[in-house]
Amino acid sequence: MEVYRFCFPSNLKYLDRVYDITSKILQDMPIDLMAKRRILTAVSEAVTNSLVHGNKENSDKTVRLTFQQNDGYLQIDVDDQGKGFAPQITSLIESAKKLEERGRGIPIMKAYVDEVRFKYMKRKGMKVSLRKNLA
Amino acid sequence: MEVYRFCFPSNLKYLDRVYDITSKILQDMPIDLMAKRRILTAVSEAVTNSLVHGNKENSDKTVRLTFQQNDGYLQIDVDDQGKGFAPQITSLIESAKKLEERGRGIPIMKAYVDEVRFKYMKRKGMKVSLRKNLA
Amino acid sequence: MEIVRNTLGDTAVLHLNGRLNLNSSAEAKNRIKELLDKRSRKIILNLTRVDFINSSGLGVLISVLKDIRLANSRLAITNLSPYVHEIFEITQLVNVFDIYDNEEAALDGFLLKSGDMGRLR
Amino acid sequence: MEIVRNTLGDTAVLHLNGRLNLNSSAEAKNRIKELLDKRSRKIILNLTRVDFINSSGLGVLISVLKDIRLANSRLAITNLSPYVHEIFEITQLVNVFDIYDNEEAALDGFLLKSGDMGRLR
Ligand SMILES: Nc1ncnc2c1ncn2[C@@H]1O[C@H](COP(=O)(O)OP(=O)(O)O)[C@@H](O)[C@H]1O
Ligand SMILES: Nc1ncnc2c1ncn2[C@@H]1O[C@H](COP(=O)(O)OP(=O)(O)O)[C@@H](O)[C@H]1O
Repeated sequence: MEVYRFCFPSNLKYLDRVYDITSKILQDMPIDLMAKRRILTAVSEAVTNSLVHGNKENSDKTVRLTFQQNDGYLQIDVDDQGKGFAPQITSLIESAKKLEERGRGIPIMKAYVDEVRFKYMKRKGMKVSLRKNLA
Repeated sequence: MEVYRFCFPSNLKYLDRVYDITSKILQDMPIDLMAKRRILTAVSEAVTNSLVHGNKENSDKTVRLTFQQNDGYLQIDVDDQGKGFAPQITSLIESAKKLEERGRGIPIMKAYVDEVRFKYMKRKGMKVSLRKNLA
Repeated sequence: MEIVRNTLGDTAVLHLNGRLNLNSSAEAKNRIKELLDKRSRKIILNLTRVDFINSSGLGVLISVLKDIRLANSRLAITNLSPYVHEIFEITQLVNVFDIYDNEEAALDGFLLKSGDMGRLR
Repeated sequence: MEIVRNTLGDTAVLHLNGRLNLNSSAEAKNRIKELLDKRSRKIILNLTRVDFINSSGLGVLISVLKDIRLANSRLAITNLSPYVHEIFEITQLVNVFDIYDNEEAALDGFLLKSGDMGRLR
């Protein structure tokens, strides 16, 4: 099994690094280009949330991004050191109608990967897990 | 502090993946291009040894590659699950004279980074640590 | 994110270049608003060189749209790659933005829908 | 690792393309030896498109060199990028291989050092 893990301080500049490295990791996986872009997008949403909402951009706090490729699926975990949260259901139709500038991150994750799970890890922080089935 | 870690099965095909990902990680570091190529080379030597000599290309065994960027230096650890070894001193001059086909990996590591350390981790395997001072 | 401003007749055309994520969004939003002075009544955002956009980038575009609407100006978005188009679809923003294949089609769109047609009545 | 064979007069020229690491080395070694038939007396390996080489790749070149010497043929290596040249220096292999800036210089080198000069004596 392949595992890729990056830990980085909570600074928005890492969004570009995460993008570059995620692209590289996905590069050779048996997934078509469009699916790769969707995964990249879902990862960017989860990492943005961990940096901003979870760790409040406190550069002493770390975000940990882990890719595990198994036979049947790719699992991506994003761990922060924040207080966690209870995800609400938001409607993209409502957000569009109201011209909301925010609130589309989690719905985009859900649209772009096969499974999104949220788990609060006691005394550690939030874990968001994205799972993409492989053909 | 940034930490990047990859774990992968002991198969030579990962040498190319390691190269790609190491390039990406080094990309934005404050190191000139020539130094980046030297680090890439040292990493390839250490990873090759872990795959071949350490884990004997047994794909049930994992090689773990970790990059930690600190203020003063970049540390790269390569961990295998092998029996370890006691490094011998080999002379590149002798190897050249004798047209040896092997035995240049460790000397190249030493030439290309600021510090190379070998440590046997009990019941785990060998850890080779490469350190490159940053300006 | 690099943003270049051109003019097509009386239309301001902004070419966005790069990734529109939360790391670039504040700067992109300021730049776009800066480049759109009061006199821009018709505005095209050409996204042909946007390699990546996520919800943060969509937020920027919505903020810009709201400003443009408040100023009674008009906005068209053009040249969406399939990937960028998909995220507009999934987020239902295809129903919010006027989206065209290219700048020419957007200019036609302005004509067709705008007061310019009114004069013909 | 892609390897293309050309001919320059009576010299076989192999262009190596890609990374020469332990993942490509076995295949590269076989390909090179396959492409060098018995009649190749002068051989140039052009490394201009070798992006990466480490000790495994150097091992391949040494193995090829030994074969060529055993066959009483001659080998020149050309077009080393600064990075590739450095690893030949560090490993002292600049003293083992005949290294030239380009194929032309290698051809001159063959002339200068070989029996072809002998005929002039
Ligand atoms: N890792 C996290 N830690 C804490 N709160 C989070 C986290 N991720 C998301 N949230 C909460 O969920 C809300 C919705 O997230 P999202 O759909 O991504 O939209 P946005 O981030 O634009 O608000 C956020 O506003 C935040 O309150
Ligand atoms: N990770 C490792 N585990 C076990 N033995 C090793 C390891 N790395 C190196 N060695 C030993 O050290 C020797 C010298 O290594 P090196 O200088 O890289 O040359 P080469 O790998 O070409 O033999 C190897 O042949 C091997 O016996």
